[in-house]
Amino acid sequence: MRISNIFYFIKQGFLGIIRNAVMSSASILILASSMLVLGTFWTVIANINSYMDSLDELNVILLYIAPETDEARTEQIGDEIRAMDNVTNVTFLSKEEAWELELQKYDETQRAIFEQFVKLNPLPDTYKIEFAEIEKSTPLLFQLSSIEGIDLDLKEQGKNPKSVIDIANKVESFKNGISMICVWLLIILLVVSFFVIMNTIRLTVFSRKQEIIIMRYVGATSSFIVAPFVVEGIIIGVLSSAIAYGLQYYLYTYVMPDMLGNFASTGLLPFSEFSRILAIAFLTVGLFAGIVASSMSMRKYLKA
Amino acid sequence: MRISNIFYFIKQGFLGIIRNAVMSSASILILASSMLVLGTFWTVIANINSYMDSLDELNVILLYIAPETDEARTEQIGDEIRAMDNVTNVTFLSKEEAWELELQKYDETQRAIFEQFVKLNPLPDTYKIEFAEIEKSTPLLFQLSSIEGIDLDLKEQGKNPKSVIDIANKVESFKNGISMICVWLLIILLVVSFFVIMNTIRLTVFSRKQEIIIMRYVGATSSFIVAPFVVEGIIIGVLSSAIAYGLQYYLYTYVMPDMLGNFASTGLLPFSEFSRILAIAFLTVGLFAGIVASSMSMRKYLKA
Amino acid sequence: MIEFKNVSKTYPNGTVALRNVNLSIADGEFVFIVGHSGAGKTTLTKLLMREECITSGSLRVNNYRLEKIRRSKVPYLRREMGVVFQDFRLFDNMTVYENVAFAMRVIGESNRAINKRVPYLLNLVNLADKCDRFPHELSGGEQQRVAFARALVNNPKIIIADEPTGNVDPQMSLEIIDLLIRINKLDKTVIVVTHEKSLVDYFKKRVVCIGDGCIVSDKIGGMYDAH
Amino acid sequence: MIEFKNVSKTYPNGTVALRNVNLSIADGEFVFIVGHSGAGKTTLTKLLMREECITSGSLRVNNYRLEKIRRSKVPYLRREMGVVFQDFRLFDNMTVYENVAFAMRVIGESNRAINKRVPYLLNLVNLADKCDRFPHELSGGEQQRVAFARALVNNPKIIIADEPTGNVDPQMSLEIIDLLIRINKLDKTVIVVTHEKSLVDYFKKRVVCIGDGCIVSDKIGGMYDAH
Ligand SMILES: Nc1ncnc2c1ncn2[C@@H]1O[C@H](COP(=O)(O)OP(=O)(O)OP(=O)(O)O)[C@@H](O)[C@H]1O
Ligand SMILES: Nc1ncnc2c1ncn2[C@@H]1O[C@H](COP(=O)(O)OP(=O)(O)OP(=O)(O)O)[C@@H](O)[C@H]1O
Ligand SMILES: [Mg+2]
Ligand SMILES: [Mg+2]
Repeated sequence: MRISNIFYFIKQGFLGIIRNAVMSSASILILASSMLVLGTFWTVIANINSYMDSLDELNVILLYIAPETDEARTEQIGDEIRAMDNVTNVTFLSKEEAWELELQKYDETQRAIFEQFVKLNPLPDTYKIEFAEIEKSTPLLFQLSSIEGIDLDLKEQGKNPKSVIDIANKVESFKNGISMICVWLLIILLVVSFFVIMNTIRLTVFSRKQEIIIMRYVGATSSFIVAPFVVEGIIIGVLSSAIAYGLQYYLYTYVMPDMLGNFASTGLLPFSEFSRILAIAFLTVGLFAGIVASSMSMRKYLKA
Repeated sequence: MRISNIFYFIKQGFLGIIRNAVMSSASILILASSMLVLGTFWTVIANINSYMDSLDELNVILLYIAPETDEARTEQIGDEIRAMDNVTNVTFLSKEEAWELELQKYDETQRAIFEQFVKLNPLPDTYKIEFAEIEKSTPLLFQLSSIEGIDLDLKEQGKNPKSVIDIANKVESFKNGISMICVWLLIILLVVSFFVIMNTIRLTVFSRKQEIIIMRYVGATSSFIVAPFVVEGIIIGVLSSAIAYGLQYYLYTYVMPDMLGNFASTGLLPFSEFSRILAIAFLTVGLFAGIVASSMSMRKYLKA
Repeated sequence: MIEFKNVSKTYPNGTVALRNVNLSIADGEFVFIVGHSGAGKTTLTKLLMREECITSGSLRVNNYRLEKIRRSKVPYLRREMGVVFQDFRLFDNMTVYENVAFAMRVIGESNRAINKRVPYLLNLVNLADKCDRFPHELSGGEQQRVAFARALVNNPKIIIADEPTGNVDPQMSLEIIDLLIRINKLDKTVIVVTHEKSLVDYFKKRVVCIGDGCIVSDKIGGMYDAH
Repeated sequence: MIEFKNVSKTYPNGTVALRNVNLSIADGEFVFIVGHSGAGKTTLTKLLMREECITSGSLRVNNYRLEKIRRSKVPYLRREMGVVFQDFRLFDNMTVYENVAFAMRVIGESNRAINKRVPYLLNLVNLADKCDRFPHELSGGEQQRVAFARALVNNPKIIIADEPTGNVDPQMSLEIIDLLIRINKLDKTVIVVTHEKSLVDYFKKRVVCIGDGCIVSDKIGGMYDAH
């Protein structure tokens, strides 16, 4: 293939875009829209996941040691807990530390009010137990209840971890469900987008089949015919990715925070988290669609 | 307009679809895909919302009455609580009822184990307080703490409602965030879909502009030219909605449950919940796209 | 009644296709329009059917004043004339029969009238056996004849034919012009754009010769290169 | 060297366009192909460039045996001939210049060669001043001449012209055929499909007459209706 041909193909590709302005711009806009939907989805999923991670403190049970338990037994209890299935981390908190931790959950004014009602440190020595799988929390809970030397007056203790776990269980299953839905929606969207893109490009090629057929009649080889279309495909792909990327940036940075209101105040991930992956993804989709789809849909007109 | 003309338009509409098979089927498929994405989204959102509603039992605080409080004071406490802001419902549970309620949260075997450890009913008389807005739960909590005659040994009591509310707060804000995201994604999708559909139909019309122009040359009025295209639009719209509806049904009933695995076992809403709304929505989108989009994009060729 | 008064036509790219044309064609006349390639003959017919608007001057066709006709009236102007286009302009996705029937359908004719008249015309142009073909399945001359049948089907008052014999054999050419002359006898105006010297010379009708956008001669009983 | 041996062509819809055609055209010959509309003349040229495949018989063009040519070889077959199509087949979205240049581009000519040869040919067909126009901005005859220039630009061994004079005035027709005869003198094979009786009669070349798909006469120095 000659150099002059290559320049010719590039020029022809650009001319093709300009001269078939309606078709080209429709393709570019459809491609960009599809990418935008995918991108928005992606960023939303990433934000949901990151938010969900912040819910992880649910995997914690506080176990209060009965006041009459001596130090040796307390330590022994710690070891017993550590040996239990599903337990990942056990921290001992003295009465004072436990109270401090508790108070930290409140802001200044709340703490002032709270302390007013609760004059004395009401907490005993405590074990903070972190565990891995929320699904297996109920067995763990009963194992813990059977330990001797903990505050056996289970009336509130039992209530406490149980209800936390109850909710944690729900949240966890909800979290899994959402992730699953998101992933599947993303896959469906991806398939549909590709489908839409393929069809759009097929339409573009279809609208120019006359041109392709005439090329054959004046003795053009298949590769000669396909080349300018591939260049066009590349241009379309690159342009659409650029447009999609720009819009995505704008949407994410300026529009999304307003849209989400309250939720966003907990802080969206910065756009830079996605910039690289989105750029790569958009370019891949764009180029794939532009090149593969256009050369594939031409094939049948090359038979004439 | 003559009857023979109407029949002619209908026939012409069908013929148009058949003769421009590539364009028509591309339009139909793109339309149907867009609808399918919207429909899937819709069903997913509806399911998420219904699931979220099941998390509503978080808006509950249990308040334990101190053992030494007498009946008159207990009732008075009930009235005090009822008078509080944000409180929607207050139920008195005797020691026994409270214990019963507590035990109901466990299944048979769990209950057996649990009862083994907790020989006596450890709960006091209890007020079950339901409240409306989780955002205002902290003030409520402190108001409640100040009531005289409740189990002032706040060490566990305070802990208990606080931590529940903590989580409930999180879940609530999460829930709002998700709903917000979903609604906005739905809007974006809707806009993008319409955009894609408009463009597709514009392409279809564009590929037949020669035909439209020739019609003008043989003396056809604009309405005469547009009519068969409108019929075609209707056919395309109806066919796409039918396809989208069928696929949606299949997807929802057979594919989604598998996809969602665990989450779905908590039970997806039955498809019949959506059938009417989806049918109406699909038909509206289909007809709108078919009719409005095609006659709009023809306008410029009618000037020749 | 067709009347060009000082008509000029300049295309958007600056080409002056017609300049100061004055020409009047009475009802029932038969006119050949000749001239070299690119002289402006097709442009003249395009102005008549308002495919293009005139740039200056005034143009009357029957009761329509084309310099100020409203767009919604254009279809009715076009129904007054039957046009055979130089590039045929058939509907690619309609059969021969439908192509001709369509012109009747457009003006609201009943199915009955259509089913009677279309076969008659296809017979006239010798295409009765090819009525179910699509244009791309026809030879060049056959396509031209379909265009011819379509132009005649509504029995218009004015018939404009741009090279109606460009793709048919001499025998068929003669027959086509003969047919046009017979139609002309029914008091229709006939305008034929042609390059075929032999035809023009043979029929001895009015000949308008255009050269470079101007009328260079206009003679009754003229010859192709009489100027 | 073109050789039809018992060639028949039946279109998918059942039309028998050619039956048992035997025809051989030596290198450097000049042949008029005449015949009534729908006789099969265009079909014959379509077979030569393998736009259509022959149904039976055998067909040789130079060193290609068209009944068994591979698809990838077809472009090279087509480069051996320059074809003026009856319906022009210009690229709507390329200018006149590009339309002609494209045919050179296709066979890998350098920009230099293209820039030299294209203007020369546009001059030859009198279109130098319209080289930047798009086909729809040209008159019928001008489009035909663009097609003509494109057919000649690669200096092919065989030139096939389907009604190259159908849309041009008599003067231009004579010039075009004259040009073809001059090209023929450079030892090129020239095949001209035409309806123009006067041209055929005037030039006294070999005339092959086709009627209903069969060759009905084949005479050197023949006349249009000599049979
Ligand atoms: N759409 C257009 N835009 C610009 N110029 C045009 C357009 N159509 C025609 N022309 C130019 O106007 C002039 C007259 O064109 P027209 O088609 O009227 O010629 P004609 O007499 O019909 O020629 P022919 O016999 O070759 O058909 C030509 O020079 C042509 O190039
Ligand atoms: N693609 C096709 N499919 C079916 N039939 C066809 C096709 N092309 C041509 N025909 C038929 O084959 C016959 C010969 O056609 P051809 O185009 O070869 O005629 P021609 O001699 O070139 O006529 P003209 O002088 O009118 O151009 C005609 O009857 C025509 O209707
Ligand atoms: Mg013309
Ligand atoms: Mg032919």
